[in-house]
Amino acid sequence: MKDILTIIFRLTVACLLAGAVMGGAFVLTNQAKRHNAELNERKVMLSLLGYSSVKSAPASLKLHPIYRYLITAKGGEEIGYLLPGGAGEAGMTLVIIDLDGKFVGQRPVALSPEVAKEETKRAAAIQTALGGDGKARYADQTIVVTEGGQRLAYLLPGRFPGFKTFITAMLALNQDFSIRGLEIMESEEDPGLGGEIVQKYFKNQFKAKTLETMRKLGVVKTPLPDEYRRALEADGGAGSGGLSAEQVAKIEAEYSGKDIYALTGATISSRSVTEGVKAMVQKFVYRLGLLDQALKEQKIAVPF
Amino acid sequence: MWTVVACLLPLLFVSVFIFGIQTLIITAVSVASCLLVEVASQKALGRKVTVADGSAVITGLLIAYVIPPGVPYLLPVLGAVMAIYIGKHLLGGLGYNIFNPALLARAFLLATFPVAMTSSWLPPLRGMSIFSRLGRPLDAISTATPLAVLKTQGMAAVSQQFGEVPKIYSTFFLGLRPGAIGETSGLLIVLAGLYLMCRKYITWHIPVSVLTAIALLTWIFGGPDYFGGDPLLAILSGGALLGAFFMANDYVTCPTGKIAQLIYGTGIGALTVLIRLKGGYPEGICYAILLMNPLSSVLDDWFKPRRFAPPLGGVK
Amino acid sequence: MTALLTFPKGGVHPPAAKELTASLAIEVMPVPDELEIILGQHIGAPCTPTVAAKDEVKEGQVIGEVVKGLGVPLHAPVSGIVKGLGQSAHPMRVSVPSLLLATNHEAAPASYARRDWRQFGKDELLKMVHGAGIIGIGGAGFPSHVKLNPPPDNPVDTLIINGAECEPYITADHRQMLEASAEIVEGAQIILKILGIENCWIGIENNKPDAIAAMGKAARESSGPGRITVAPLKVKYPQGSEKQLIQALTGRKVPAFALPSAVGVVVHNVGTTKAIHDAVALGKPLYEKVLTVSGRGIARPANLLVKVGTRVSDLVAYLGGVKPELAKVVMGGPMMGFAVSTLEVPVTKTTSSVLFLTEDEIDATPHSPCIRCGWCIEACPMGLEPKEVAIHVEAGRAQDTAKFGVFECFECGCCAYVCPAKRPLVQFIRLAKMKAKKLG
Amino acid sequence: MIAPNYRRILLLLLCGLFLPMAARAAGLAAKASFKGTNEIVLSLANPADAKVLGDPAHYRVSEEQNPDISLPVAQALVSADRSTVTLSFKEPLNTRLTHLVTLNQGATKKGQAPETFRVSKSYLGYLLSILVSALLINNFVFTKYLGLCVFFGTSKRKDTAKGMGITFTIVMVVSAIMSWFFYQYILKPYQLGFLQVVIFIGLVSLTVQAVDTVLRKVNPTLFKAFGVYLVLVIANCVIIAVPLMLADNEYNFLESLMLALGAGGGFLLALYLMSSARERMDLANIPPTFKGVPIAFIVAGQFALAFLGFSGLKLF
Amino acid sequence: MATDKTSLQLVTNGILNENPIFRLVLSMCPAVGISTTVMNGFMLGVAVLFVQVFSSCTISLFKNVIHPRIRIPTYTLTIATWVTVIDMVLAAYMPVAYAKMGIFIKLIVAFAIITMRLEMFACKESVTASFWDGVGMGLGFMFGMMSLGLVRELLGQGTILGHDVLGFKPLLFFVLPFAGFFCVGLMMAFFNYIELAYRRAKRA
Repeated sequence: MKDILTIIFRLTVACLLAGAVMGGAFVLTNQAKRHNAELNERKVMLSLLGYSSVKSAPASLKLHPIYRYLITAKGGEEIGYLLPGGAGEAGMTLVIIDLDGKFVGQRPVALSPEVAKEETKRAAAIQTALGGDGKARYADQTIVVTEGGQRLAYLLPGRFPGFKTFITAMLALNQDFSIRGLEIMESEEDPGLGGEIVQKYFKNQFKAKTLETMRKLGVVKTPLPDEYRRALEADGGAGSGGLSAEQVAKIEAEYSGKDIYALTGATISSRSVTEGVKAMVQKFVYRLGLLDQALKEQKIAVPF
Repeated sequence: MWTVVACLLPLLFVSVFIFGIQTLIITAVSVASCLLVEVASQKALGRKVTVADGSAVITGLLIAYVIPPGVPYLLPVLGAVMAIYIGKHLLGGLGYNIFNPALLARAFLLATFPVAMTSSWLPPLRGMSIFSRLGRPLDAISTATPLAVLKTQGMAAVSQQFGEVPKIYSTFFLGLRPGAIGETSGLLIVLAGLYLMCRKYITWHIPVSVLTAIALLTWIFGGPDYFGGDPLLAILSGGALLGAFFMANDYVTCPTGKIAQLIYGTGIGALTVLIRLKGGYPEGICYAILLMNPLSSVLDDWFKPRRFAPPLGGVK
Repeated sequence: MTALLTFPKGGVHPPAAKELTASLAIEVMPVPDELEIILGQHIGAPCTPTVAAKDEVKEGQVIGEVVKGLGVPLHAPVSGIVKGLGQSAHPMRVSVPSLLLATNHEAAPASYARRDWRQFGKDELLKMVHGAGIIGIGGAGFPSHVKLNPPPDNPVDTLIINGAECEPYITADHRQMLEASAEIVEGAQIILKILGIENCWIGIENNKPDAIAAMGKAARESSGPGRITVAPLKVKYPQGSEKQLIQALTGRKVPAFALPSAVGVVVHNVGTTKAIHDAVALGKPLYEKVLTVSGRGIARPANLLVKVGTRVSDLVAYLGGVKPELAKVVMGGPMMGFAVSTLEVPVTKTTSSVLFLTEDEIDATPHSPCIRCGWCIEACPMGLEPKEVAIHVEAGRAQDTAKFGVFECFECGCCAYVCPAKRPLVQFIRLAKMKAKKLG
Repeated sequence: MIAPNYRRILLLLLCGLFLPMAARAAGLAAKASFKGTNEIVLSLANPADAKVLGDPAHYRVSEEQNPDISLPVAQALVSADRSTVTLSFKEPLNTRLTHLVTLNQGATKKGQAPETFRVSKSYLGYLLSILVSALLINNFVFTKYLGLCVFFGTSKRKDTAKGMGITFTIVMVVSAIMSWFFYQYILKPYQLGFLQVVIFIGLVSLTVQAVDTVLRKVNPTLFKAFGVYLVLVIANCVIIAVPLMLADNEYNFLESLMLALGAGGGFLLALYLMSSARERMDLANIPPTFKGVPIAFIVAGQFALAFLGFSGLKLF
Repeated sequence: MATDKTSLQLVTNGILNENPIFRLVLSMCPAVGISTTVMNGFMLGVAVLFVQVFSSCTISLFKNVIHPRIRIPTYTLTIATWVTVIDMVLAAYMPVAYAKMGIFIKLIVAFAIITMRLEMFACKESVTASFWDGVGMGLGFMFGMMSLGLVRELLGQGTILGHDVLGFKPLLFFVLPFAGFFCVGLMMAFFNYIELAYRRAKRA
């Protein structure tokens, strides 16, 4: 009996010690983890917008996230957009639009955009704002980029099915909804085949495609022309690949109306990405149109 | 074994007329490198050199028969190393390999050179000289196999490219379509297979069960509706015939018992259809055979031959 | 006749090659000057000589007795003088003890008078069979009186006379069935009487229609006990193997490691049946043997009646010598027999043939690794896996082969015959048996 | 003693290959289902006006996640008995997502509430696809490279492999379920995610201890057979990887069960195949430098090559 | 009982004689799964090194307090604790490398090598000896992972530590995940070969 008690006692002490060590490490690292993750995300976003360590982003550049929620209310489903601004300086606004695109209402949400980055707190604040009028489910997030108060671009994180599993990507659109850049964040495509979607010569093909082109963008299986490939790989970085920046721009412009050249041997992956990007753009444009209309009609002040 | 070689050769000659002299070169490279690797590995491992038994030649021929004829010459050489050295001699030499060496080589090449292995198909010459393709850049003439077209673009595109049913049957049966050497002429494969059967080198169990399973399952699941698939097309397209007659039947890697063989063949057929319809590759028989290979000793273990009579008092 | 009877699983069809001797009547070979009589002719303990050197013996006189254990006595094949004990070459073992006998050519041959065997009882008949030194001369060499006296807990209801003679080349039984059909039938009746049963089958492969006809005629004409039926069998090797023959004729399967009596059957070879007839009806002991000397390597193939103890070299001399193409001398059939390295091997009671084979008739290509084609499994009439045994033996794991049933193998050689890699599977199995026995 | 059970397991495995297809067939009986990628078939409980049904304007179709974006219906085809309607779309649908179809007859029939159909691939099929995926497509040993130490350690003999595989599967399922409960009801609500590793490994040890105690009492023979493997189970990465994956993917209870079963079964399968291959290799003349573990790795690599055949396989 | 080996011997023992990967054939999952680059090998090596050293020291420190009947659970708890700590640190400060190694960091908890060293060595020896033994084992693991990574990265991508060395990509095969099996098998055989040759030379 005494033996067992000793064991229990020592095990408890050991567990407590271990718990303390882990808890301490958690407290110490968690903040850093979040911070680093944010930094990383911001870096990707900026590079998509065309900024790098060489060409740093101007101070007037601001990123405004819009969080989209699905709201199950009595009358059916509605869409809620959580926007910065509107109600007050520190607060945010939930703009509710019904499925047919009609404005339903707006609610002030007591939440600062900084705190809104934490999903749990954001969800709680929205639920409070809605009261008993419905239940909100987080859908996705888009980011409006402004420079000096003017809309510059949009950043769309997205996820779509690839050849094997899902592909996570981030898409940057210009103000006119032409594509500014595409970054593949995560994918598990076959190395050497579909895995090549992360290569510049593939993903840069989407650059500068206009909304019109996007709507009927297809995939062709003809080989990628050599000069186009070089231009794509140069990626605006002048001088590389023996092409000057002007030449690159010229070639890219020349091909901007064309379909996407599929990766050799990975037509399915290529098509998945194309379809995924297309769907992302179309949905976003449709939704932003409705949202902008609502904002304008209701005269809701937003920082973008 | 030389009989099997002889049965495989007509296919090569026909393919030269269909695709050009390219196929002959790639086959020669493949066979030569297999022979070389065989000699080298047997020398290196201090074994008796037995190239004369023809097994390396068969492997060489089969490697060349299952890869696209337009691939760079390095590929069959590397395939030979994988097949003969890693796949066969490291495991103890002839008779001890667990996987079919030629198919192992193909799977290896497909993983290592995905682009070359999926896009170096040659279209039939249709009246051009058999030498006309020498020295021409490949991507200018490469094309897709019917199964790849079917997978990526659907049946309508296949009909458009290769002809309508039933004309497409005869086209495929005679081999006038892009594909590996061994996939082309169904007619010759069937003839060679029947010859081997008559000579009792192979039995009907594996080929029949493989093809039946492929046809049946394609018929049920392969079409837009249930029971709407085209079983004949499924057998004639791709490497189903070569696989059923020459690969699945490989003595070393297939089970010996008849019941085991039937299950094994059915398994190959089912996996082939599964990969073709649901998988990531247009053609599944290569992987289907590889996947069933390790099962063959298990199946043999489960379906042991019936002893004449057990000893009185039961087996201890 | 619709389908011919046969056993269902396995078996092979080697070229019969019986045409060399099938039409040649049995000729009596002159007695050579010296005989070498191996003391251990049968399964069981070898005989102990009852004569000493320089003793004079008469034809048919007992010269060896089994002191302890299972066995039958040995008789002098000819009259002559015992030269002494020697060592003889033996087809299976390296050398075995034997008696040397110098023939006395002047002595009159023994004569035997016919007697009415029907008057004797079972025990007397058995004693006669034992005393005449009868063993299964088809090849096994199992003392016949033991077979004829099955244990009481397994009642026997059927006698099978084995005239299948499925091994290629051999025609000794064939000729005996033609030339001594009445004696064989009578022998079968003797056995039926000893066993106290009625039912008897004579199984003959269908490639010997004349033998089937002759035996059928003899069986119909015979008077006396028993129902004797001649059954034509499908030509398939090893039809003449005891277990396969029993299955073909009765559908019964003899369990592994058991005797035919376990399923109520007794099997005797036609040669043995003839010998039993001679022993019982004439009182003549077993010291002569009909054998086939054949193959394309001998000048004159023949069916010979020879004395037990005759050397192969004497046979060769009598038949005009060997041809230069000779490659291999085999005692017994080509499937199950043993190659001999010397011609100084004496004929024993169980020798059914001596074959002189040329290069064409044997395949001397070296064997290659097993490719697991499974043909041996197809061919094995016992449902075993010869390839696994061979692979295990090659890997030095002979002790593990018992689970593949090596001890059920009777070495018919079907597996080796069909093996495309020419692997000596029977040798592998013999090795496996030896090692597994030693270690198990 | 247990051999016949294994035969049954294999048959089940083979059936497993066909079951998904059968499950798809079962989906046809549902109220609404996909047909191909461009059509949705609705089965109506009570026949309605063909004119209303045939008008695309009465339908609103959207993905469940994106209810605000309605997908234009190109054509609505009503069957003769008015019990089914086939909606066709210009753009292919993403059939992996659940779709909502709302039929609004309100315009003509007053008082009739809009009828909503949920269109999705069958849940049973989804569960099965998790199982088959863990079992074959993403086999933990051959395509995820987990559990290798134990895999190579216990695959020398078939009996050991069987014992290990079965013990492992049992412990796997029990501990995964416990882990799932712990994660869903304790770790997640209280934000103790960082304790995952400790809790999961603790639960595994607990399960092992429990199985040990129960087996010892209930079935000593079985304990003798499997007891030795219990300790090894803890040192197997798969056993801790599965709970971690459950936590990462937020699987529900049934899905977790399927994943655990698949992982365990996949490990058993891999072990069994490998052990039969290694028993065969025992008899082979393997070069001395490769004897033992190196050759086992090479063979495992060949297995992995064969398992590449499953890559990209999508059952549903 | 205290070991009479010096710290250097303890370290080299882990790297050579009892190399966890090539000799003891333990912790093979990452050796196959993520040994595609030198950097991966190094990162996981560092993680294992830390876990091994910390766990060894902890157990060695508390060896007199640990009740023998709860020995194994205590080891598990210790390892799990340190793995969690390392996991959190890496996730916080090296998110990119952490993402590459995926689940393998957490799986260190199931590495047989660590438990084995605790059971065989740390629970009997002094803290210093355990420290050096832990360092040796960790370095041995790191060495194994890095040499595998070197071969695979050089032959697969033509680079070393991300720097282009060959200027071309010899064979994609080596960076493919499943090729890990072949690489480990061939490298083991290679080391066996060296050892056999060495022994033969010594005897001659």
